[in-house]
Amino acid sequence: MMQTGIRPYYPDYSTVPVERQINPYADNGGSVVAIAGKDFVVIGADTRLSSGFSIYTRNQNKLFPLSETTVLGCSGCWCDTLTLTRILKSRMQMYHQEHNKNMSTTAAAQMLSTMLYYKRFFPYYISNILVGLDNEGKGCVYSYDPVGHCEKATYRAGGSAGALLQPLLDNQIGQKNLQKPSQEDLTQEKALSTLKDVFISAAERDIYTGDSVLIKIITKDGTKEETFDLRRD
Amino acid sequence: MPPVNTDFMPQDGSNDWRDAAHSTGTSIMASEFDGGVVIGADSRTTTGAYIANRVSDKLTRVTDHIYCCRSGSAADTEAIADIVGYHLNFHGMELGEEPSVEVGAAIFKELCYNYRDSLMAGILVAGWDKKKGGQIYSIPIGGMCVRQEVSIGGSGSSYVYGYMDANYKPKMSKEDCVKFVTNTLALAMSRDGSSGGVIRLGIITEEGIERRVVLGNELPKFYEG
Amino acid sequence: MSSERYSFSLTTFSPSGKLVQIEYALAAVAAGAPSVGIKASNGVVIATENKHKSILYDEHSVHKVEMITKHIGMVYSGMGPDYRLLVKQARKMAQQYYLVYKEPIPTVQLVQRVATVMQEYTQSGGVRPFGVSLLICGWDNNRPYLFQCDPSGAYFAWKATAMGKNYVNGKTFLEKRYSEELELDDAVHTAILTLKESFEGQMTADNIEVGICDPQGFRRFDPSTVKDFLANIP
Amino acid sequence: MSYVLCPEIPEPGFSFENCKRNALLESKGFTTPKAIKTGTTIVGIVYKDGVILGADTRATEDTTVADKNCEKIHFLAPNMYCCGAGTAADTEMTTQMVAAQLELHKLYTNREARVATANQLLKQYLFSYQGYIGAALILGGVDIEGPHLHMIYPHGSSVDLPYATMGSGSLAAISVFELGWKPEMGEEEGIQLVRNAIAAGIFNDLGSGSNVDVCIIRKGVVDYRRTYDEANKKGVRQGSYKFPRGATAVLSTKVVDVEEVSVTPVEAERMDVAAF
Amino acid sequence: MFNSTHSAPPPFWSNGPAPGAFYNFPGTVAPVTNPITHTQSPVTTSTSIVSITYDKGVLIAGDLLASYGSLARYKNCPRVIEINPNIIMGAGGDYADFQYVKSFIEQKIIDEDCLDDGLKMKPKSLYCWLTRIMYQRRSKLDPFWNNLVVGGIQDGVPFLGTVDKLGTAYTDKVICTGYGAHIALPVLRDALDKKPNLNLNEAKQLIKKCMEVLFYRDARSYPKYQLGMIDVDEGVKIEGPISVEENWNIAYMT
Amino acid sequence: MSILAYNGGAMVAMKGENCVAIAADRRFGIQAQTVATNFEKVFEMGPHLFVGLPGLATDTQTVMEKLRFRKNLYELKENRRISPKVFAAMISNMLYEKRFGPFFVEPVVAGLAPDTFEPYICNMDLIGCLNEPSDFVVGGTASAQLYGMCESLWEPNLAPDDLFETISQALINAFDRDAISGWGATVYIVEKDKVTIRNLKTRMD
Repeated sequence: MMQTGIRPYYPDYSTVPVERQINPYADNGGSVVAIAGKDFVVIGADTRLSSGFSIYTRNQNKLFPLSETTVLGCSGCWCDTLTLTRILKSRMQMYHQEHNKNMSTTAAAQMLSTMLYYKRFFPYYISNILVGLDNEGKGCVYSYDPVGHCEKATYRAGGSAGALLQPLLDNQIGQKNLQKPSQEDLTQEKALSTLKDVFISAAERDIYTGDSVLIKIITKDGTKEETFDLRRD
Repeated sequence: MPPVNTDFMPQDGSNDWRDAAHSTGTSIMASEFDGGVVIGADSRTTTGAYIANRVSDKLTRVTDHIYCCRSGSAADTEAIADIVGYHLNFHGMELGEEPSVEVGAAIFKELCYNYRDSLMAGILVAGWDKKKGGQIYSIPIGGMCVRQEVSIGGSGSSYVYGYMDANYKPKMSKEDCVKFVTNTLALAMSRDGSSGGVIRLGIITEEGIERRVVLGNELPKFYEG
Repeated sequence: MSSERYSFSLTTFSPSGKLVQIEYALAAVAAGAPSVGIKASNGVVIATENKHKSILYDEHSVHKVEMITKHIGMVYSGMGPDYRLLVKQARKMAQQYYLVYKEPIPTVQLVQRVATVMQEYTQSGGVRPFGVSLLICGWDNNRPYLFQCDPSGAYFAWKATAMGKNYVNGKTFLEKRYSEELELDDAVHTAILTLKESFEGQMTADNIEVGICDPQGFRRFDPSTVKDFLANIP
Repeated sequence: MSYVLCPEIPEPGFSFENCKRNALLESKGFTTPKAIKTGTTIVGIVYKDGVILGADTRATEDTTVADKNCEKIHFLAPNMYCCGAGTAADTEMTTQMVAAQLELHKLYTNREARVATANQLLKQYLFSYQGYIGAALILGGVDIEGPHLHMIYPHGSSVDLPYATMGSGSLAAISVFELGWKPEMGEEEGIQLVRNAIAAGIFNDLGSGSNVDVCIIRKGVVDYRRTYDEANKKGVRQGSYKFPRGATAVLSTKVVDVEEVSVTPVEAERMDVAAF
Repeated sequence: MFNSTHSAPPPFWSNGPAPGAFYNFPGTVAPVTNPITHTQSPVTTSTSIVSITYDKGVLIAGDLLASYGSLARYKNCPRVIEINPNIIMGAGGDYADFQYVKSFIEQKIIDEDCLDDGLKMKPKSLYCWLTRIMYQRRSKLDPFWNNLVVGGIQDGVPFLGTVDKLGTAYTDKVICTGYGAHIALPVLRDALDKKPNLNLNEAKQLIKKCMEVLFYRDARSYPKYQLGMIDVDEGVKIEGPISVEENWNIAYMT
Repeated sequence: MSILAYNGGAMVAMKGENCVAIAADRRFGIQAQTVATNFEKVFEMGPHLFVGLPGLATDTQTVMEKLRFRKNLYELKENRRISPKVFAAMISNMLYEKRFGPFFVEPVVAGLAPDTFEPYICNMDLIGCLNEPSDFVVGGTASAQLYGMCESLWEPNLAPDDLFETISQALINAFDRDAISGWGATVYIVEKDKVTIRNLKTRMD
């Protein structure tokens, strides 16, 4: 039956301190979009760190370069992200010291999957997208769920505006549902302009996406960085 | 809407203002003196730990000679005071003279008692009438009613019972009584987080009410340790 | 007020098939102060006689010409108290319409609803028909409207009409004077002249009331405006 | 009886027909969806000549923006406006209902409505629903007694203040007022202060956003500046997303021609009143 | 097959889904409630911390009150402290946890002094170290119920960072915790937007205004506060108690 | 799981140049099971007036009947076509009447005004909070996806045929990313002189 007589909540009349069950997780928002081409991959993440209805900071980098050809984008619970990326970097460094070479993107992708599954029953509450150039120099995008399920794709949107943007990438990049899909390869300019446009749409409708976008463009001759302003409300 | 605490909200106590009800928190007091009563209240209403109104007036007129000090839910106490005001207005016309303080208190009690499980209101009814002079009736949550020479209420009162008991003297002069009420409230406001702001005073005698305000920075100071 | 309400209707058919209560109601209307309404090309005017039995009356405190909404006005002939009840219900129905449709109520819709109310009082137990006929003027759908509601619940759309005492002469006077191209100002003059036909004594701004409805909506003339119109009547 | 003839005159008050069914569904684990909330920053101040109200224009469905330019300053009477925060439908419908009641009240009394009347109508209505109607309102207006500003909470309490802020952005806005408000402020200065308070809410609170609406009410004059400051514009997209015709696969097409079937308005003919 | 009895069709196998119903993966519908080893709750708490960087340093302010629920119990509890000549720290939340955190930081400073290698811990390393500790305690579901704000000079450049009880850490030019995040932050951000590089005096004025507004609107605040300052040239200074200037004239206007 | 997701469904309406478009999927399902793929969710309420009622299927049909009843009475009594704006107000009032026991539908209205043929679209939450944007409105379980699609694809003053392509692509790509809506789509393009109804070829999985 409908709860009748719900007592409104008067904290100041419960003078004795109130016991609160701690929730180990927090949703700090943010979105990540990654698009891969023949010989490049672009990844962008918004720089707004928020909690509840307030903004912690407008300028938080959520893209973590793991090696020259690999970058990880994270959004979700920021305390988990800080911890996961630190462990990842140390693992990459140990690998470098043991093998005297950088870990390849595919190796890093597999490692991340195992690291996430390692905490299967107290997961890192993060939506990860790992991008890089694979051994043949082709762009690749790996997306993960919080417990390590890994999927390889050419484009992916994740984080709080993931649901908004994924169908858009399907249509514009994946050319889905078009009778005459364009055959030619995706150019770097098109990928970049699409990425910026989708973030504009995300900032319109998702309250956790905004302020600005940090974009990294990875090609065989290294990583270029770009920023791009969004709405600040 | 009933309090719905969206779970993604950080639990660091700084978000309780979103769904807490508007409460008068409060330190209220009334004290008899030779010739009438002095009533006083702080001026802070809160939603959670956020101060919704830092200069609110909790001394509410019911008739020219009967006032009430409100504590508890702001909505409940405002509604009750309006209803009692209406009844006393009506009663006054039938009587052809001002209603007595006791009748006012009785109507407050009727409402607070009959709706005791859906109200959160602690009210002090104070006033002057020519039959019994200055009177104070305390009607706490639950709806009982008892006459008192001096009475305090609201969340801030628990900190100043000692001071009140130690310093109350019957048949005080008007200015002594004002001083006594001001000190008591200032002490309560300094210790209770839900009370603060300015002290609003009312001195009700045969001539009616004289209102005063003691500003926040002019409150009497005590031990600040 | 504890009397048990009559369950049977006081308005019943006579052997000849008439509802006499309604006849009597119409008679009460015909005995009432005269009112007139004229629909001009760019507006509608309604006017009524508002005589006071003694000079002690404070003329301009109680009005017969009433606003129902910004674009609809009403006047009556017959019994004042009945009128006030219908005004109250009409105003409420207009507001309820706006709450549901967010559009001002079309005049014809208000008239139908008022007529329905009046009809209910001819077919319900323990009540008598209203002793008033209403003149309802309005501007909507980019055109003026003038309607009459009778105690029977019947309503008619008029170009011009008169009711109350001496309405027959009033109507014949209007039939002679009315033309499709009449402008609002001329219509006001005609209305006042129609009232003048059966007016005993000196017509002043204190003993008649005039209201007009034009694209800007309905408003009641204040006494000074009525005085101006009276001034240039021959 | 008249409800059958013209059903749009609703039975008075709310209908609770579906409550039993909805409770059953809820017990089966299907949560009732949340109505659109206006995260909202609404403010009001009293200044030299009257009151100035301000509001943002974002309505949110949890964390998605449902309406980017919704109107939160509602008309109550020619001399009175009311900003609403909380459940969007509640603020809209409550203010409309009271606006209708004030209009009727004005017709009866032939006087301009008073702010205190609207305040009492609103607070008693909300109190009777014990907070279940989630409308938090800032009511501002100028009547015969001068300018008034009231804050009304969903549970039915109301406060009369020289400046007030409500909604999820109210804390951001109150700091602007506490530091900037002065008694007897000039109009331009007042408008700027209101604009800054709303901007503080828009940029710091995720529940508020888009534009600033301002409404200045003076004795007999209302200046409602919808979109007074378009604080946020949509980014300019680089690509064009127009599809070539024939891009979408179609199974079947049916064209219904709508000839000019305009309804000829029939004159309201005379009722058949042979008997009279 | 689809029986139309009024109640939902009984699930075919004990924990499988009814036909058409989604299989509810554990952990998605209700978070797995792992055994609650020991959960914490704040007892004596202090309220907001307000901090801002200016051209040559960092200011951190916090009032002197420790509240026991709504009782303003202890009115002389400093919570802006000097860690070493490069670092100052402010803390909000549970005061007992803060005292324990303070003690193990001081122990670390002592150990560092014993090394006597002339190196002094810098703010960023303390900030990083504290983040790891807070996260570790959060992962044991036994958190330090605090917001720690670390300010200092990192290689000649003002540094300001914060970490909360979950281990969420970030740096910014202006940081406020608790009610300060809702009330003081908008004021400071607006000032910074207008003038990105504030000098000491402007920063002090801003802090003064924020503490005034916080006293007006936060029911757990107190009109006496400490102002910690760390400056490239003048080093560390913890001023206090500073009184808030109160203006209650609007009491005459309602 | 929200009651609005019991049957699934997606709906979108857009404004074009002197025309409006409204499109909906055709699935009827009980939670994850698809039962029918020809379920009408958009109903014609006038030559230039359409209403879509995504949400709980039983309420979709009940509310449609109640609306048609009130609309017919209105048109008979007032002797004129109901305008979309007034129709929207009527729905909003009807839903708010059930404030504490609501119908689980989130109506989407699209139409041209009967006299000026001015395009009008709007949507409402389940208790009738009206939202009248100038670009597009979305409804149903794929509303997040639809917001993302429409926010990028829509541009002002699209001709009827371009509007058709835009709304179709927005709807199909959106409900392809939603497990419980899709299985075919119907698109109505409403212009002054004609209404074009097209069924789209989509994935049926």
